[in-house]
Amino acid sequence: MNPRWLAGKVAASLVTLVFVLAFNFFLFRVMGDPTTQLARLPRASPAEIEKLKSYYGLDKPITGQFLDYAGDTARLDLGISQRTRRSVWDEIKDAIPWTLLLVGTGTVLATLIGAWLGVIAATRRGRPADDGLLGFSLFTYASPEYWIGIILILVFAVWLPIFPAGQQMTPGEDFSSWFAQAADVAEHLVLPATAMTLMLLGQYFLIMRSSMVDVLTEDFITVKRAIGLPWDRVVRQHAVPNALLPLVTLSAIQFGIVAGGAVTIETIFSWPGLGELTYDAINDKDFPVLQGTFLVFSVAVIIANLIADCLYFVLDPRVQTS
Amino acid sequence: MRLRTIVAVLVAMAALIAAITALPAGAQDDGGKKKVLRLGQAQDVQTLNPFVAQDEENFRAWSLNWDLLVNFSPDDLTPVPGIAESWDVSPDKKTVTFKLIEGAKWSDGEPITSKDVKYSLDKLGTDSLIFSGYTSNVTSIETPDENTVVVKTKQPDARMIGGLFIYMIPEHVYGKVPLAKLKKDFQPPLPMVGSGPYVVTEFEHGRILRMERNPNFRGEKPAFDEIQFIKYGSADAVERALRLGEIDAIPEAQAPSFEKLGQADNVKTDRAPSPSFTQLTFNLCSEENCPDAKFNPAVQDRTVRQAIAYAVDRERVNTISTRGTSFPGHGILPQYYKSWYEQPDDDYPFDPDKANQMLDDAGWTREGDGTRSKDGAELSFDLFVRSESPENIQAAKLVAEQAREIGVDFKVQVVSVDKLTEITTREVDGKMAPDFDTFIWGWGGDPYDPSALLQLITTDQIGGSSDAFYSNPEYDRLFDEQAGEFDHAKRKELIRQMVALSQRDLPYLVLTDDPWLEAYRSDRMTNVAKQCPKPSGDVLCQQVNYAAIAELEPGEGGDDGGSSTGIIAVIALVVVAVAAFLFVRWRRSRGGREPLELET
Amino acid sequence: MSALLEIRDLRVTHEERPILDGVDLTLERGEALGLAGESGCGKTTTALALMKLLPASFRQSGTMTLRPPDIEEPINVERRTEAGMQVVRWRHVSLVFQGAMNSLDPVKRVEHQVAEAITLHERPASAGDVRARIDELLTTVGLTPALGRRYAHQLSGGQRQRVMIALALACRPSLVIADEPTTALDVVMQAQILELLEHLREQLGLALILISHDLGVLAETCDRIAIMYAGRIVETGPVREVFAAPQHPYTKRLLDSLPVIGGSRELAAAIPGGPPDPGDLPQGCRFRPRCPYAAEKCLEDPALREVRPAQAAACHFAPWAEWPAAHEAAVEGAAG
Amino acid sequence: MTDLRVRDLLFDTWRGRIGLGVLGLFVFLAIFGSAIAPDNPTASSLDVLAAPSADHWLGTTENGEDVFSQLLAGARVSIVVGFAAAAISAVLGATVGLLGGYFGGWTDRTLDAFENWFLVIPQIPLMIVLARLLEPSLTVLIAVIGLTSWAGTGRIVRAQVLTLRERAFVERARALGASDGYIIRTHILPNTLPLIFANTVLIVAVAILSEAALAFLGLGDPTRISWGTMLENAFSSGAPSAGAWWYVIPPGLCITLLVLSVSILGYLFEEYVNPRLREQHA
Repeated sequence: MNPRWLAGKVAASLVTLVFVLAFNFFLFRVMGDPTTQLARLPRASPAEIEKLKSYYGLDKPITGQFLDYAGDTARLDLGISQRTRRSVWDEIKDAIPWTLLLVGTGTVLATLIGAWLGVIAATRRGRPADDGLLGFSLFTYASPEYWIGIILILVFAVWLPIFPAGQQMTPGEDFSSWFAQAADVAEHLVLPATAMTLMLLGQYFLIMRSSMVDVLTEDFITVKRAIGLPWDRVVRQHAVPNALLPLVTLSAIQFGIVAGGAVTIETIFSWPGLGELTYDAINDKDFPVLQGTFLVFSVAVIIANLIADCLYFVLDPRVQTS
Repeated sequence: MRLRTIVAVLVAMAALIAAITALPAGAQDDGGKKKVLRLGQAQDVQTLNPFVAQDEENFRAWSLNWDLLVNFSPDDLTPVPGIAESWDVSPDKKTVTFKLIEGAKWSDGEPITSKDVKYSLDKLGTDSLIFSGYTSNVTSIETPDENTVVVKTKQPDARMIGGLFIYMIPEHVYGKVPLAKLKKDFQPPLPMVGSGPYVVTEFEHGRILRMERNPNFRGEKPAFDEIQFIKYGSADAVERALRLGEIDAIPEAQAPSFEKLGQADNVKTDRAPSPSFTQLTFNLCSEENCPDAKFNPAVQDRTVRQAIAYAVDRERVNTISTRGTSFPGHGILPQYYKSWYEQPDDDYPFDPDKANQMLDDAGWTREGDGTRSKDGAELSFDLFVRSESPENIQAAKLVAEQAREIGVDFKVQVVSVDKLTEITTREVDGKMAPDFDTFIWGWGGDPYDPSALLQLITTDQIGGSSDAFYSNPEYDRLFDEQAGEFDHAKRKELIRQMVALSQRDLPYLVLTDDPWLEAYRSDRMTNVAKQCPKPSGDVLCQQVNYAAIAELEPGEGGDDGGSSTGIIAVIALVVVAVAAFLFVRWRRSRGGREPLELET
Repeated sequence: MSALLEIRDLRVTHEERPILDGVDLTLERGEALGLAGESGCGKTTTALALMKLLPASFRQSGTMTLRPPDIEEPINVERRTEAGMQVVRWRHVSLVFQGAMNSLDPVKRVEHQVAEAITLHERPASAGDVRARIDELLTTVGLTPALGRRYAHQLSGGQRQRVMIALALACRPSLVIADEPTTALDVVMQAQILELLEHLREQLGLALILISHDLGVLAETCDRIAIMYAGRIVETGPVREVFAAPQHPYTKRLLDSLPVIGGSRELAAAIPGGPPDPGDLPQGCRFRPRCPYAAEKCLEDPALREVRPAQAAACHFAPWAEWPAAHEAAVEGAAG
Repeated sequence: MTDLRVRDLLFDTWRGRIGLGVLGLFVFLAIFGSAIAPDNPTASSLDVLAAPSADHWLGTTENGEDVFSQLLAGARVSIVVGFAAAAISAVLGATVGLLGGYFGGWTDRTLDAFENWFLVIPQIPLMIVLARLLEPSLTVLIAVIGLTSWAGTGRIVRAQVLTLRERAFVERARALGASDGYIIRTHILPNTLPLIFANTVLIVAVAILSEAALAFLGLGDPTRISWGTMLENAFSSGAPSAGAWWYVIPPGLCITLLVLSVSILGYLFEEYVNPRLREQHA
């Protein structure tokens, strides 16, 4: 990989990161009154507030405060949760793997299934299979993901109770082995991951379909058929790799949407990830946690964009050399 | 694709399924021997640190983990020995001497001494969020020896016996930690050293709180080896878990589904009064106390309030807003306080005619079905209610609906908790300036001593907890007098007079007394009794006494069959799909090659 | 010895509209045939129909028989199934497409794409064999083997077209169809590519169908030429004869529009109007509305018939001894 | 580009007709929904979570309110928030895009960086944070959604303005000494308006979904019925476990249909504005 190109991308990401930090700082220190959040006492006396202000460095000039904040953030000191009195970073650290599991499963499945369906539809353009898939994906695209989640609960946990409706593993269960626990988690993952997949599927499908339709009209596809390559291999080995490129960019852009979906889907399935943490923080006005999860979501999007750039770089030789 | 590869893949997947289906069975064998009481809850403890915690759920764990200096009797809630075995009140009633139980030990084997008591009263009593205030009258705490604690108060304070709701925590654990840390992010080390029948041994926020037997518990050994508080995602999920038998009891069931829950197999529900109520609050702040308050002055017309009280059918409010799970209110002292409660004389039974008559007589005239008015003043009030409580919103709508019948107009305004807090605690120039006519919210009190609730409408509390801003010197005097009265009968009479005063003046119209709603598996728990207080209290003796839970016996009911039908179905489906796919590919690659040329 | 390729009565329709309407063509082994005509007259369609590469919405009929020298049985293309065509394509007939720009997969290396064609039709002994073949092919078309490591976008237009030719030769076919191989290239490059094709044909004994709208290109390279108009062949014959004495007014007009080397730089007037819409063909001779010599007779469909030795034309008035001066206005009157 | 063609697009294609029909129905409900509702949508009764019947066509809520009436009344919030927020976003996006694209240089670079960063920040979490910091109300919802969803429009408008700026008629106007304001008003804006409009229609869909999501998370206007709050109430009152599909399915379906109809119209306008897309679809 071209080091200069990479350095440029990383630098751009860092600039965005500073922006995000500044914004986060502004939002919580300036817009939300920090003292009420910090004290959280119904009626703290002015002296107490002064004490708190100096304790948290709020009596310093704003630039100093920002530098303090940036420094603390760099050291992963995101403050203390008002609810649990644990460090916000500990809370986030515990939640991240669960969110990664859910979001990762959802994204991978949505990409694979979306791409696969997109290929099916594009190669059957205008036929009933295409129309059906198009309708289905538009519907999932337009429907709220948490609603789909609730319907999944209704169908697969209430009417046909084959899947657990919430949480990441059976509460209170003592697992005899790592494997039993993994199986239990997998079972709990089915419905939320399905909801996440359905939420993303429509977009991925639509993009893959139109990208495939474009690619299939390219000359080289005819050339590949002309050399005697069977149609399914033309599609698999040449059309799909080309059509996948826009999908990569999409998955990065999607990440912001994924973050939103994580909040609602984790909420309805009580999935103990960043989303539920955010939801709990909303309800309890636990601003340090809210600030922390918001920061993590933003950073995740920046990183996702960077990864997508790199992935695009690996996948598309045209970017590598120009 | 070779046939051999296909077979290998299929065998591997079959093995995987076998392993998965076999394993949970193995897991169950392991856990079967321990007798575990599983309690499900939708909200769990946020932190166990008693200095900063402020959630009700904490008491469920704390009350099993720790003792009070003076515990409550599960029979009638009256004071019984806790950490203190006996107590003695001096003739001037300003000194109470506690004798501690001899030889009592913390769960880690350290002796429980007077130093622990002094530390708890001192520190928790002043520096914690929810235990402060109880020792406001205390001037000194002395520990002449390991087993004696002498508490001196400014004035006689009856709360010293049965009203000191402060847990006794081990000084040798907490005393070493700087106060700043305790008030910030301290997490008590596990097992959480205590004196109750169970101590917390595991706490995973969002998942489980596990309590195991305290080896040094001085009482009888409880039947269950372990108590688990299991956190579910929603109240709904908790109830489903109970129906499925994943848990044995629910300490806090939901009003809307309560009746239905009781109809499930092997599920019993229990409803008991609790020390809390939901009230319609009137803004009675005087010009002197609140020069900048904003409200419709008509709200301070006692006749109007009384008329409203007659017009509101509290029974109906209970039936509709809480599905009949609460109890219609009868004044500021809930029925829960059995040893103090007496039905007030002015109870305002539902009587809209009388209400209309009173308003007519007072000159509040009405045209047709309109709003009553007098000299340009209208009986039109804002009625604030917090958005997070559907029950309160419902109650507000019913109040408005019924008040309309007597020509009183309530404008129901649903606002967030913060907004409601803001308008009730507004200050201008250091003086309270509440900005409301009426609102609906609730209060909760302590298990035995009613002072906390009675205090809410004292003049002292304006600027503190008072949200009706009621001020009546007579009431204040009675409050102080009852607070220092150690004689039960005398105190009860004083309290009766206070309730009568508040019923006359109506700073609060108590709509409902709120209940404990509990549910449990009758096949998993036996020796279940209504107590705290007997025979009307709740079966788990919430927040009051560990005796009820310590006395429970495991039932015969089978363990939950934690089935994994779903995952097996999915895997089977995947296997079938993969097999079909592989088969098709194999067939295609192997046989039935298409002819190259068709015959014409 | 029979002909390498015989096309009889090839018809292609698209949504009921005739695109090709009874094309007959014969090609001897090693022969170079030029296929000329304005764009849209069916040249590319003929090539694609021969390889059965037309999209599913096109219907084709007629017989196409291929007799490659290295196999015994003739290949009846019209009877071949898709699987049957897959072994014919590239093994016996390969195509150099117009617009080499987009004829290579942009995300695969060039050599990979050549290797793909080779391994598809042969089972080479080793990867080394394939390598050697690729290097040889690239050298044959005048490229350094190192270029094989590149991606399409890293090559110049000429290099790309050479790669396409190398690709076309990869499976040693007996017939190569080159569809406008030099459009989009500059003049120097054009000449080089044509020279390469000429050279390879001689060297490898290939038969070549060269499709171009540019008669000049065909004149240099081909033995025989066929002129297409509106889905039909209107004239065919040896290049020399046809150029010297065109027997169809369309051919005549095409030749007239060629710039004369050394002559005036001014281009002769292009033929007014355009080819007819296949859905709305004129009655009779399809060139009639644009033909300066059209007459009443032209309302009947003229057949392609031998009008001079080895030279056939589809015109009622052929053979033309002399071309009278054109009078454009004749058209309307004839239409009646 | 004539109005006639827009009309053809709307009335003569089945997509246009369906989109317009469904949207029209919901707009009608937004205006008259509360009035034509069979019951008072907030009047509770003792029929709790009752299944659909002749009295309650879509059953009742956990408070015994009529689901069908709530559904009719709930259209208003979605429509109002959707359109108002999209309008804010359109004005913001258009302004930023126009200024950046037209003036270029530092103005553009600054605005572009600003835009980039808004595109990176995850939208729903940002809305959550803003909505939580402020007291929830309809105005706050509109402002929060509008202020966070303009960046995409800004990007598209900027690109369009960049090409317009170089076009002959703009150059000519500039050569004749026309002021920037005049050029933007008479040449740039009219030529970007269709694009802004098409994009805004798509943002309406996003705004409707955002409002529903915020309401579902308990950040909606507590005094108003919206489909999002209906779903929140249904979920938090345990309607799914009670099998109360009549309470769970209709609000989500309404959101979906409304979003679908708006999206269909949006795509239609987008195709109209961008003919390249039309060819692809054909």
